[in-house]
Amino acid sequence: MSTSTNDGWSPSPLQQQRDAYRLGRARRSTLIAAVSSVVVVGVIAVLVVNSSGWDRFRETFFDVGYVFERQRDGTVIALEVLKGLWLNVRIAVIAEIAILIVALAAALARSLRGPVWFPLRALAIGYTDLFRGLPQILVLLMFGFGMPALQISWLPNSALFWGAVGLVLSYGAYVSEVLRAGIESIHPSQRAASRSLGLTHGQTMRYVVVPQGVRRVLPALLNDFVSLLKDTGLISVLGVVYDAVLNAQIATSQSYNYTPYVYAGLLFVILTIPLTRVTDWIARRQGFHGVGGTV
Amino acid sequence: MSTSTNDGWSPSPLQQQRDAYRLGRARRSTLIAAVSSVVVVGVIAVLVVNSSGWDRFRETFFDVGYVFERQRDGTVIALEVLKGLWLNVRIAVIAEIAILIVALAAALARSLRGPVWFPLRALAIGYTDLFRGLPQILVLLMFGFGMPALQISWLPNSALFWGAVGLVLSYGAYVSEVLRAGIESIHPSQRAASRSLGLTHGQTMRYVVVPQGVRRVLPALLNDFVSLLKDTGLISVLGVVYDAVLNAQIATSQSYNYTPYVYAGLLFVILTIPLTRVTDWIARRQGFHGVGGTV
Amino acid sequence: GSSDSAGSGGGSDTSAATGQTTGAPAGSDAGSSSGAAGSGAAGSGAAGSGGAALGGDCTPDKLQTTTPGTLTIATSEPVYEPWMVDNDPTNGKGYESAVAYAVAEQLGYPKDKVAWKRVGFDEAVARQQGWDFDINQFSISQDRLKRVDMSSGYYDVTQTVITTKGSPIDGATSVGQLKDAKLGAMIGTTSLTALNDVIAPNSKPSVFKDNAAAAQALKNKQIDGLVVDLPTAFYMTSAQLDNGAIVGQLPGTTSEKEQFGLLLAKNSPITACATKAVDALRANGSLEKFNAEWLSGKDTAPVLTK
Amino acid sequence: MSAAGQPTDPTDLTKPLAGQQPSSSGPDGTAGAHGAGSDHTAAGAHGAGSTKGGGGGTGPLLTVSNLRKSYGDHVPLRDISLTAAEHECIVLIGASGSGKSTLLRCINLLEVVDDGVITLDGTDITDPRVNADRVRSDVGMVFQSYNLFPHMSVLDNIMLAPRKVRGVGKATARADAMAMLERVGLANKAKARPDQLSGGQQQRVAIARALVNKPRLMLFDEVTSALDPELVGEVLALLTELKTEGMTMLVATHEMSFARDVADRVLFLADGQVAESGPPEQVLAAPQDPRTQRFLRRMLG
Amino acid sequence: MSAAGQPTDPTDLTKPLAGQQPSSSGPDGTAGAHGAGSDHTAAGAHGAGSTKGGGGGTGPLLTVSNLRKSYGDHVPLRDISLTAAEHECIVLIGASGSGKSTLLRCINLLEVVDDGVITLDGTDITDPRVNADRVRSDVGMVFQSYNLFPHMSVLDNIMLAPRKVRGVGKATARADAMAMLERVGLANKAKARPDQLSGGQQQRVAIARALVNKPRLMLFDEVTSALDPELVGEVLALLTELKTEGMTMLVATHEMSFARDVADRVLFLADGQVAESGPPEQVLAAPQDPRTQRFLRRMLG
Ligand SMILES: Nc1ncnc2c1ncn2[C@@H]1O[C@H](COP(=O)(O)OP(=O)(O)OP(=O)(O)O)[C@@H](O)[C@H]1O
Ligand SMILES: Nc1ncnc2c1ncn2[C@@H]1O[C@H](COP(=O)(O)OP(=O)(O)OP(=O)(O)O)[C@@H](O)[C@H]1O
Ligand SMILES: [Mg+2]
Ligand SMILES: [Mg+2]
Repeated sequence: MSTSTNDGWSPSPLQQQRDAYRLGRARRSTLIAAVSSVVVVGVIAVLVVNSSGWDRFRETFFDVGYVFERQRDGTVIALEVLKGLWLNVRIAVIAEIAILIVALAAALARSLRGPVWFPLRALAIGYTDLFRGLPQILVLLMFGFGMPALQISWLPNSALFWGAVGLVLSYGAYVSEVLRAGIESIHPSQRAASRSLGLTHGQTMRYVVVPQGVRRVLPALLNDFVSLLKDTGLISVLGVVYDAVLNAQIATSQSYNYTPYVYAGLLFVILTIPLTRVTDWIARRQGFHGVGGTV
Repeated sequence: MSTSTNDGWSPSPLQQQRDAYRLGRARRSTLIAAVSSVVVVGVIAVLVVNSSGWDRFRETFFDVGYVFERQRDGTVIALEVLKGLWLNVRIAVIAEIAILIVALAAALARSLRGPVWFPLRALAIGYTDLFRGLPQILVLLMFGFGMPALQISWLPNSALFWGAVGLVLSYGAYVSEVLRAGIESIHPSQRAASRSLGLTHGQTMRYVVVPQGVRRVLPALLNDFVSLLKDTGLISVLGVVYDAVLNAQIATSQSYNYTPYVYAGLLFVILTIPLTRVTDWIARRQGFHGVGGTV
Repeated sequence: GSSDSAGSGGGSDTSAATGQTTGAPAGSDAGSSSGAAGSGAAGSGAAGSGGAALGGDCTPDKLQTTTPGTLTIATSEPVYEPWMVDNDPTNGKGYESAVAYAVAEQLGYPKDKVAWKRVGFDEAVARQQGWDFDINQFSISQDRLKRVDMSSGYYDVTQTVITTKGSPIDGATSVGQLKDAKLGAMIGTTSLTALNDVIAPNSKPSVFKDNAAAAQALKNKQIDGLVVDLPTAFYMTSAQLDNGAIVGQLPGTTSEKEQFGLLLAKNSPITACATKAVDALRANGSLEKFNAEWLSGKDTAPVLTK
Repeated sequence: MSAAGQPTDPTDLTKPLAGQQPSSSGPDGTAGAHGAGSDHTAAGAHGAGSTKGGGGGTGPLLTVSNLRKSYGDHVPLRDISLTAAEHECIVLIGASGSGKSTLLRCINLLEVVDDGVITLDGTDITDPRVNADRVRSDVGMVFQSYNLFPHMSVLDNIMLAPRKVRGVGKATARADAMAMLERVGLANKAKARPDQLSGGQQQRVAIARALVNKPRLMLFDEVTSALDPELVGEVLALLTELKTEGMTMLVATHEMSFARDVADRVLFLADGQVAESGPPEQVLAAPQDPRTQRFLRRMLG
Repeated sequence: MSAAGQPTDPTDLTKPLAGQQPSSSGPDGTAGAHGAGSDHTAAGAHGAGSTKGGGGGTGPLLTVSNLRKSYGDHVPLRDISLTAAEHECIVLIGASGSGKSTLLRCINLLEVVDDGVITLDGTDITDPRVNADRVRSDVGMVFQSYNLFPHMSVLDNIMLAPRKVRGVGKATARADAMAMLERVGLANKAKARPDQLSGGQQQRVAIARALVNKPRLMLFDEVTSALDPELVGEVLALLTELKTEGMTMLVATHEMSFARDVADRVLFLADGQVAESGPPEQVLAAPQDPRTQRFLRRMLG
């Protein structure tokens, strides 16, 4: 297509006419689509900007100066929120590692077959059902305040620690279901092939099934990581985590100005868009190339 | 297996010996698994119950009487939380309908191929990227406070409405990605078959691709619905929506007793477990039956 | 954490602005000092709240309330003792409930013309619609006055450190002894600002979203102390913590006098009348009476030395 | 018959098929300019048609002239020309990757061609102004992998196109579909889901689904390749029957015995061109082209 | 030779194979009690073996006695008995669903049998005390769908079992694997991913992967069914070569020409039993059982 050189072909006049016709049509369609998109977006924008509340709205939500000015206490909100985001990222990365371990264990336990493994399976099922069903915030409260309340001396007392445990257990339940889906999507014939080579059940899982299963659900895992990143801020209900959203909230509570929230949102989007792009790219590389083709 | 009747076969003595041997081994393994599970759970329980804080912990988190007693204002916390849950359910159901519509539109737009559709596709991509990347709470704040702040006269003003819109747009972005995955997982040959029968692109989507795609991602859609159900409580940042979690919080605020939260969590779990069971059942019916087999 | 140094300058700004915007600098300042000083005279029964309507422009037929003829008062959900009792603003119990009804009376609204509306904190400050004023321990500050209106102060806030008996800071007498403690405060309150400005602790304070969570953290010994306003300090240490203890009041920075005011929508037509009403209540001793009745009048915790 | 194309008298069996020039081959008539392959287009068609009792049309129902189709740098169809007279059964053979499927997909407008002209009944269907959906409903296609719609019953699979494309009423569509199922011997499976059928049964349903549209032309793409060896027979028998009833067919297959027994003409595709074409007895038994010889040696060997 | 089993002198070609009684058929010796199928177990093996230059072992390397395997109510294997002498190539034929795959899976211990005894080299491998993983590493199996591990390179596919099961060092494993790839003519594809290979190449890699374990016995389950017709040849050629080199093989296939040319013995499975067995010239050309006759008629068409 790109070249007409390789085999010396060049379009016949008829084909050139067709190509020209198609190009014209395509241009017209694109133009219509573009114009209508622009019109829709434009109408919304005009409506918003000309609304009677626009000025106050802008001051409340888009007061750029406020976010970048040095505050009376010497801080700059933009910087504080950015620092908070860095904390979100660190918590998310550390939690993700623990999540993957917990989730893999639960997924493998649930994938065991046969009555022998009933107790283990039951444990894993109970765990995933419970933690998928509980609102995240309740899990955080239960762990963040409940475990320290027991005052078991050798257990840590830190709300951050227990908040992270709560997140790990919540997400672990979700991610274990994702991993299980991945593991179970690997055709049994792969297992048969591995076992027939003499690999044990464990080796088969380790070298054949899990690597393929994980690969297959990588997009879902990445999506969950994005969610986790956004949810790390929830730990702040326990009082300790100066994440991006809390820093924005503190700034807002000083001034009743919501721009710090908008700014925090922007930072999150900037951070997550590349992640979702990677996710999409992986998903595309694995699956069909869309419903595509030329029809 | 079950019967030895159908074809008159009964196990040979050798086989009976083997079966007995296997049964013995299986029993032993099950026993080991059961005992070790019980031991682990038991040790944790003993540790917790004998901890110095156990009594206070129990009073704070498992004060059953408090939840079921009639309070001074004549209400019963258990009932209030239950009523709140019913609100969560209603919001979730209504929002889910809107979510599916928004998500399907975005998914179909993103599934369009060819440069002609670039503007539409760009709109859909922009929408999903933005709303997947933003923390839910920020979306709610922006819509719940931002839109009414504009004071556009013909737009509704209610926090519940805008909160629902925020949820719908957030979840719509996620669900559109799920639907897109479903749609794109349908093998292009299905599309070719439909087009070769003379169905238009739209008809092919409507009758062939979307129904199959939705079916394929039904478990994921149900999972997202469970999340939505749990997240409907977030709307109360916008205005007072007496959902299960807020009602629990109100009760806790009077007594600093966390049992209402635990109770609310329990209700959520009771509600979501059947949903996750249905999800699993659908997933199992569609996919392989696990990595199963006898090896 | 790096935010402590510029604190004192900020403090003076705040109080100056408060005076200007309420339009009653003298009354406000005088009121607050008299309120603090005259606590011993609480309950002298100077006014009662009854009957003393402001009149003038501040009557139900002149006031442009959200629902004509009715005064719609907002507060959050849930509300905490001792500011309101049983999470029920309509029962007139608790300091803020009493103040709200007294203000309504000053404006000419009898009890049955007062409607309550429960709104969240964010909802109140971001939407500013659907009610006439919001009473929910909003501290007056210059920054906030850019976005909202506030009446003059109806309560003079003293930030107080509480703890549990036997904690490292139990019995501390100076601010310096608190520097190494793990402290907490509620978000959205000026307690957090005061904590950072006055104590400037070595570890960043914990920030809680509601009283119950803060109390729980204190009980769990996850924090050593909590900075709250004085009435809350009394309520928590007496009613909610098994062995709570008040450490002491934070010393104010020079002219910094923090007050709670009624929150009104920016440019609300009612702001001036609300301020007049609050000032009248202060003048006629009602605020003191309420203080004595609902806050025990005991704003007498020891002041920590600097 | 040369400038045929418009529907002409179907009883006219006398006109020779060779040397066609598609009437609507394009505004400037240049479609035939890249003639490398055009010598294959109709060789032997007439004779084969009469001996096998099929192909007695008036002019070519289908003409393909100098067709080119590439995917990026890869050009599976370089210069393909062929004609199919009405009632003719043409079998396409060729190595894997030689472009048989691509050719059938082009004829069914499932691919946009790079160059060349395809006419159906005299109409240039490669013209971008043509309503491709209409053309496709006149051409039936059956795929190697059946491609039944798994979420519909067998009956609904067959009724879908009549109902949605041709707007037939529900009762009529159902009656037509049942008649067609009867025809392929599966009336008792009307309510079944595709995955409850054997491969052979599924393929017969797929054929019924295509036939119910009353297509002018049927395209079969290795319809037996995915079947268990024992089930191949039932599907080939159905194809043979269709041929006997006069359906115009293009069949890509690896079943040499089918080609030998049923084809009017066999076309061997290689290097993006029709490398050899003629009646089966000639192409299969006495191939001229060395590529055909090599291919047949491998297949029959 | 009857009670053979222990590795005995491989040069001893004289002993007849008939009438074996597996030495370790079970503690109580009842394994042979359900004798319906036992008359097929070794018929004609010796003769075939000697004419084709293979199967001259000392005793049966593999015996299957009265094997039963059911799935719920469905009993694909009712009562199967057979033996394979060393170097023998046995071809399993039978309709789809007759249990060929199930039988091979049972022999490879991928299924737990319901009853009956399988011995390998005299050891009862159906004994639950046997280490199934060890047995499997002595028996190579190749599947219709190749089942290469798609996330590993060709070389890693082949090296996996030697490294992890037999604990061979990396360098040795690599050398062995390369030698084996050389052997199947794919040394230049060592670094490729399976999906970059043609079906025939993938299947040759799968065979190499099984062979690198130096199995005593190879099981082939329709290894050419998924291949394009042109690629079938290269895989069958490899099988033929293996046979020539003396590998003991059980081959389930629909390729009658392979059965005819290479098998020492052909077993026809029907109704869960070995319905007919003997040298190919007998079973394929002059079948006795009406079921075999019907099957062959359908297959050879
Ligand atoms: N959508 C596509 N994109 C890129 N290349 C394609 C596409 N479809 C087919 N091809 C390539 O075009 C060539 C011809 O493929 P085609 O399927 O037409 O061959 P075929 O003769 O039908 O082969 P087979 O006998 O295996 O079905 C092949 O090399 C194939 O890889
Ligand atoms: N895991 C299983 N569960 C239930 N039934 C099974 C299972 N595996 C095989 N079967 C059934 O057992 C029967 C024998 O299957 P098997 O695959 O052994 O036949 P086959 O001779 O290999 O057929 P083919 O030629 O199609 O490969 C079939 O009816 C099949 O449906
Ligand atoms: Mg093809
Ligand atoms: Mg099989």
